This record gives sequence, C-alpha cells and structure tokens, in this order.
Amino acid sequence: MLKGIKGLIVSMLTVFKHLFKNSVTLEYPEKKIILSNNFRGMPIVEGCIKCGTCIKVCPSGAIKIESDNFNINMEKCIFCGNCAYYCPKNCIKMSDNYELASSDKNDLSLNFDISKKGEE
Amino acid sequence: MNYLYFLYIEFLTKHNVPQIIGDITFYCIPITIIFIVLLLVVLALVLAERKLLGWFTQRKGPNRVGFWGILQTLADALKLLCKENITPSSADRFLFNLAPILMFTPALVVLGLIPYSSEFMFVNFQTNVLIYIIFAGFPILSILIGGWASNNKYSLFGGMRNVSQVLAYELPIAFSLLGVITLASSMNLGKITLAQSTQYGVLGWFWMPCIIGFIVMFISILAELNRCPFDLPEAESELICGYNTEYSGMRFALFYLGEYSLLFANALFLSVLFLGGYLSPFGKYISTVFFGGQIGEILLYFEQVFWLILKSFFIIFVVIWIRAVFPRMASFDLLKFSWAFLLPISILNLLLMVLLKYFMGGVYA
Amino acid sequence: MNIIEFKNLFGESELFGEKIIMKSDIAKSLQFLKENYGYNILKEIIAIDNRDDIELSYRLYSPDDDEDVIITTFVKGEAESVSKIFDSAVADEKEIFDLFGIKFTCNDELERLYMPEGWKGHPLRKNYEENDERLKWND
Amino acid sequence: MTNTNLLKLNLGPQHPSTHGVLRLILELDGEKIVSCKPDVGYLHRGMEKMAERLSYVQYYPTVDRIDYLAGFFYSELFCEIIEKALNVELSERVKAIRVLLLELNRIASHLLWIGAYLMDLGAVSPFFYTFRERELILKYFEKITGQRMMNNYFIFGGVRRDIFDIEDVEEFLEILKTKIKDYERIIDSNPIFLQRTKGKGVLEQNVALNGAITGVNLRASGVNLDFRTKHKLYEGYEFTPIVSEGKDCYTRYRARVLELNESSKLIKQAIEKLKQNSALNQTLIQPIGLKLPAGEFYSEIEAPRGLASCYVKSDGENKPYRLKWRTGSYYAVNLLRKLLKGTYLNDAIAIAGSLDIILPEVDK
Repeated sequence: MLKGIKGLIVSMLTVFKHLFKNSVTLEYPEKKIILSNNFRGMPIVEGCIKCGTCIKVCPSGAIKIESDNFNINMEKCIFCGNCAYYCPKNCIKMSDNYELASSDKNDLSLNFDISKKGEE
Repeated sequence: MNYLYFLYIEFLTKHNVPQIIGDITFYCIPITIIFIVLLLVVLALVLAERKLLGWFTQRKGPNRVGFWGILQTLADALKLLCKENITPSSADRFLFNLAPILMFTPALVVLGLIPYSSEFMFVNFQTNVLIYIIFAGFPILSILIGGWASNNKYSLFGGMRNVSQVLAYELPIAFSLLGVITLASSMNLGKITLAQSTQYGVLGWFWMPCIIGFIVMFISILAELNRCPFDLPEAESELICGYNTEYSGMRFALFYLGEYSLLFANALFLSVLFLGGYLSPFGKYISTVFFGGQIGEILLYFEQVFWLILKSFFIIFVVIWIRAVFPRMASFDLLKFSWAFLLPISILNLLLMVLLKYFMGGVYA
Repeated sequence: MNIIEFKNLFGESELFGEKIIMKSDIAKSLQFLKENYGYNILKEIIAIDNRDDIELSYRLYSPDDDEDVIITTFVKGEAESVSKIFDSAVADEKEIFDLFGIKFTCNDELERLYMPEGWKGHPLRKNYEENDERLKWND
Repeated sequence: MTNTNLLKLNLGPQHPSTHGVLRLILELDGEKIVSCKPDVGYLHRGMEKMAERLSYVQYYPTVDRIDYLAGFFYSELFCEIIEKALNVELSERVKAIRVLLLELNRIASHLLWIGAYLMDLGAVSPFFYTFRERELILKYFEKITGQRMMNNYFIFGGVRRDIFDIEDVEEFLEILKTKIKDYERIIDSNPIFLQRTKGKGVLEQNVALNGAITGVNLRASGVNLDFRTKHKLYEGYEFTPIVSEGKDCYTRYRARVLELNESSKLIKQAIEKLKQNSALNQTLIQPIGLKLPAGEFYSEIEAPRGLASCYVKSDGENKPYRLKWRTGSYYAVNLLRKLLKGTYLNDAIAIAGSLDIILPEVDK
C-alpha cells in the first residue's frame, strides 16, 4: 500500500517537472520545418534526353514522355526518388516543396517542356 | 447583505415602485450574476484544462483563437451551436433530449447553496448539505438516460458503467460529510465555515483534523465526475466516447459544459467543507487591515469571494494534474477500491471525528 | 534430423534441394516431427501456383537446436488441414483458401481472410484474369 | 450452454485503440468476452499480387510500406534476397550502416508502442513524451535518407549515399538514457498501471509456440529465441536477448523498455565499426534489367514485432514468379482468438495492445 502511494507521488512529481520545460511544438504555418538537402519533395525536370529509364524504374507508372512534354502524374507519384537516382543525366531532381495541396485536379499533373533537345 | 437590500428598496421607492416587487426581484440580481459567473468560469475551465495538459506534455495548448487562446472555448461553443443536432432514428426522442438538460441543472442548484461571503448566501436552510447530496446524484440519471436513449451499444455500456461507479462512490462521500458535520456540529454551510475560523488559522481548517475524510471525499468526487483515474463511462480508448457518443451540436455542448460546471460546483463545495470557505489563510482579511471603514466593508465581500474561488481553483488544478498522470482503472478494481477500501476508511474517520469532537470539542465552538 | 531417418519412417518422400517432398499424410508427419524432434514452430505455409497444381510447403523450425525443415506437397484443390496441430495454421489456411482456393478438410473456421465474402475468383492464382487495363501499364 | 442473449459487439474497423483497421467481432455476456473473431483485410494492398507485376527495382520502394513503423527491416529483407541470389558480399561499412539504422528504427518503433499502449490504458501524457524522442530519430532519418519513414535507403548491394553526422546519434543515445529513467518513474511506479497490466493476458509458452508467436511476445513468455543472434549482419556484435518469465502484459512492456537499452548498445558497437572502416567500397548491382537466376530464395530478420521473412521463387524473369511475406503481427492477431476469451472489455484492450499489433503487417 505504501509503495503504491510512493509510486503515485513519484510519477506525479515527474510529470509536474515537465510543466516548466519549454514547449517543443513548432507553429507550422508561421515557422517552417528545417529540411535536409536530401529531402525528396516534388520532382523537377529539365534537359531530358528521353532515354526512358525513369519510366522503367517508377513503381507506380507516374511518368509519361510525349514528343516534347514530360508529364508526371502527382496522384500516382510516391516520392520514392527512384527516377532521380537512376536517371543517367540526373536531370530529374527532387525539390524540397512538400506543400502540394491544390483545389483543382489538373494541378496534380506536372508538365515540363523538354523540346530544346539539341542545345548542348 | 441587508445593507445592499435597503439600498435597493430605497432606490425602488424613489421611483414609486411598491415594496413587494422589490422583495421578489432583489434575489434575481445575484442569481443572474451567479449564472453569468458560472458560464464564464466554465469557459475558462475548459481552456485551463487544455492549456495545462499542453504544458504538462511540453506542448503549447490552444493559442490560435484570441490573444493567448482565450476565446478558444467560446469558438468551440459557437461551433457546437451551429452544428447539426443529429438524433439517431431509432433513439427514444424525448429521453434523448431530456438527458443533457438534466446534466446542467444540478450544478446551478449546488452553486446556490454555497456561502460566497459571510453575508451573501442564497439558500440558508439549516440542512443544505443534504440538498447537495440529493442534487449531486442527478448526473447519474442524465447519463443513464443519455446512454440508454441513444440506442448505441457503446453508450449503453457507458451509462451502465457510470451507474455502478457513482453508486459505489456515493457512500464514502456521505460518511466523510458526516465527519465534517460532527466536527462543525451543524449542517448549515455558513456555520461550517464559521466553525473553521479558529485561532490556529490555516491548520484549524477541517482538512487538517479530518485529513482522511478530505482525501476520501476528493477521490470520491473524482469518481463521481468521471474524472481521470475513474473515467470509465466515457473511456475514449474503449467506448469511443461513452454515453455521449451519439450526441452532437448543442446537446453535446450541454453535456460537456455540464460536466465542467459540476467540476466547478464540487470544487467550491470541497473548499467550503475542508479548506475553510471564504476565510482568508492569513487569519485577518487584507481589506480590513488596509482600508478600514466603509470601503473596507464593501471590499471585504469581494475579498471573501476571491479566497473561495482561489481555493476551488487550487483543487481544480490538482484534478487536471491527476488527469495528466494516471491511466484508467479497471472496472472491477474501481468497485473493489470503493467498497472494500474507501468505505471502511470513511467509517473509521467518522469514529475518529466523534472522539475528536468529544475530547477537543472546545476548539470548534 | 536427417532425411534417411525420415525416409524409412514415411515411405515415399525424397529430397529436392533442402526440401522434403511428401506425397500424402502431411498432418501425421508434422505431428511426428513436432512431438519427437521438437519442431514446435510452424513458421509459415507457402503456396505456389505451378499452373497445373499447387505446391504447399510447410516451414518448420525447432527453437532448441535452431534448425529449419521444409516439407512440401503438391495439391490439386483439396488439402489436409493441420490447424488441429498448429494453431497458427488456422490463419495461414484461411489466407491460402482465400487467395488460392484450396479447401482444407476438417478446418472448421475456413473462410475468406482478406477478400469480402462475395468476391469471385482467387486473386493469387495465375489464371486469375482481370481485364482491367489500368493494370496493364507495366507489361 | 448457448446463452442466446449474448451481445454481439463490433470493436469495429474505425476504433481509436486498434492501431489501424482491425475489426474484432466480440460476443459479450455483460462485459465478459465469450468469443472473439478477428476480421482483417481492411488494409489489404495486395503486396504479393503486386510483386508479380513489378520488376525488382520497381517493387523495392513499396517494400517499406509493409510495416511503416519498421520500414528498414523490410527493405533489408528484400535487398538480402537479391544479394543472396547474385551472391554479392556487403562491405564492412555498409553492414555497420545497416545495423545502425535497423536498430534506430527498432527504438523508434518501440517508443511509439510505449506511448500508444499508455494511451490505450488512458494515460494522456506518456504518448507525447515518447513522440518527442521519436521525433529526434525521424529527423535523423530524414537527414540521411530523404524521408522520415518511407526511407527507400538501402539498395541492392549497398546504400544509396554514405552516412554522415554520426554525432547526432551519439547525442540521441545520451538523451534516450535519461528519458528512459523518466519513463520508469512515470509509468513503472504508477500503481494503477501495475494494477491494469500485472497478471493480465498471460501467454503460456506452448500456446505462444503453437501460435507461431515470435519476437518480444515470445521472449516475454520465457523462450530464448532472437533471430538477431543468427543473422549475418549481426556477426561480431555481442548482444544478449532479453528473456523474462513473467508471461503477462507487464513483462511484455518491461521487455520492450529493456530492448531500448539493448538496441542502444548495438548502435554504440555499430558506431565503433563505422569509425574503424570509413571507406564505403560497395559493389552495387545494376538494377535496371536485373534478372534473378531461377530458384528459390529466402531471407529472415528479427523485426520489432517478431520474425519477418521474405520468400521469392523466380523463374529467371525480371519479375518474381511468387513472393511471400511472413510478418510478426499476422500471428499475433490470430492469437487474439484464444487470448481474449474470458477477459473483460477494458482488459481486452490492454491485452490486445500489449501484443504490439500493427495492421499493415497483418493485411499485407
């Protein structure tokens, strides 16, 4: 019985101790989280040579390459970073933009024009 | 009190209003003040609980609505007002609506009993402790009706569990009350507070001599209000929300605010019984020491109310602190704890009080 | 526990890689292994659809001398249930019944595990055709 | 006696304390559970059917979604299959990186379980304390692998990029040591917690072995079986599995708290190994047109929730012919049928919570 009461008081005091520690919450909209530079956010494409390895590597078939348009369907993309890692010319980079909520659907299919092929 | 009464009657007769109306309406003013104070305090309590729980777990607690999260509960109440009042199709419509109302009324009645200052007391019966026991039992009725009427298995469990729990903890309350009554040798709360103003100051209050009664009553009130270690009727992780699973909108707000107003009413009651009601912990009142005479007289009332509210907030802080620490008790250990442990101890405490009254009766005139 | 000893106990069983192929009475041999050789954990039952029949391989494990044994049989549509010997087999057999359509005799709790009751067909079978061209993107 | 007025209660898919979408169909006599039938499949994503359609490199990112609290363990299983099939040897540094991240992931998973279990029993604050520690681990994962949970970091033959900032891990281990003392003071000395968990949900040894229960739940019933002692990655690490005889919910809780210390010891040894060999000479496998030789491959590892294993039968194509996962909680849910019989409703939640059941593992 007494050990019970001692246990009660000990657990109450340790919780009381937390009353004076400063809070760990991060007020999100005002202060943003500090991300590492390896963070895998929304993919960005420039200078693609249409080799098609990213199509072979994408687990959910989110990438379509037409003649001059590189389309990523963000509904299917699972941010795994396979395309960015296996692209031979690494022209796909994973930006650190994770706020992708949008009100209309066609925001979710990203189109990058890759027509300027013969430049370099 | 009668000083204010004469002031009021004199003001009315100046506008040639007959005396009868004055007598009747005089008591409406404090009633409305108490009702408004209750609503404000309840709003503050809900915010205080969420803020304290936040600080206990190193979080910030609500701070978006209003300057420091002050208007958070007001916003919640408005949101609940505008929400749709869904009544389950197979629910018993009349009882379903009756339950929340029953939950809110006992708190108002209990607030009427409490002596806020030496002059200012509503119901000055000689036995208003008895009235407290009667009305403290009302929430069982409302929770059982609410649980049964919403025709949902989980809320039925909530209602049943609440009945068995509150009945088990009603007797220890009665016996520890008896302990206090034998010491103060009167059932009138005003006389109980006066009996506590002895020359020992803070140690003279009733929590010191009948410490066992105080602890037993505190635990039983926790159980009666379904507060933390005993919150089986609305156990979030088992019965989703217990008896008020099917309630939404204004009815849920009534249940929710009723629960907190009961907490405030019981905290006031505990501080009157054991922590010396409106007596100031320093023996003499500050207002009589610094501003004697007329102003001191008026200020004295407010200071007495201030001490009473301060003590009840201390009790409420301990209740919230307990919520941050303890898990829920199992239903059998809860009942066993009350029948096999709290009840015998409170009877033993009653015996001690009788002996104390016999030998040291003089202290508590 | 070597294969020769096992062979003379249970007639027609031969070794294929590290697996022991059994033609019949699986329950008896599992019971025997569990009691005498201490293989008291049935790690998993793996079902493979080899187009003409279905291969069930039981992977047993004995925690004391830390050894694995795999017993496999080839089954058409019916199989002998081991749920009376190993309680974990109830879940495995339910899954295999659900995804492969093999009925296990004397397993009273046999019903679909993942799929809803009215589901037609057994998904993991090779002949489980779904004509949903959304799935054809990768071929 | 078939007591007809039994109350049929759905501890339904949407319930706050079933850690996901588990549905227990309970038959109650008053509050005593007469029979309990778990109904799973609400989170079935068809991982095994999907494997037959995707090539190895395409299937690999979906692998750590099988148990999102212990993603590294399932990536490690799948990589091990490919490395065994093409018998590729891992370099010392890669092995040390993998052990370090696996054990960090185990600590994160156990921390979350401690918080969630206390929330099931009704205590509000320990949940936030354990999440505060887990946040430090997830921040470190994000810095190294790019995502907090679905990290996709191990690749066939090695790791995606070399590990850095190991001081953060050492600093975290110091914080964890003091915080575990805090948890013990808040939780272990709490008489109501002891009353709710001591002697409840007793799992006998033969019932556990018969139900193929592995991992902490089995070791809490007295069987010394920890697959880390046999695993190739953990060679050269001295490590003592935590075996206790208590068999009830409290011992399973204590075993998981002790496992936190055990894992931090392993992490310290892994950091020593990392300091010794700093050259990451890994021989990566070219994954694009990867074809496994025909045959069967099997790999197993000690996941936080019991033995996890992967079995692949390939017929030489670039897609597996048949892939099967074995997970720990799959058999724990199956055990609930026996364990919850005869208990009361609020004990049932405590017992089911103590087995650390996570539903994505069960539904695969």
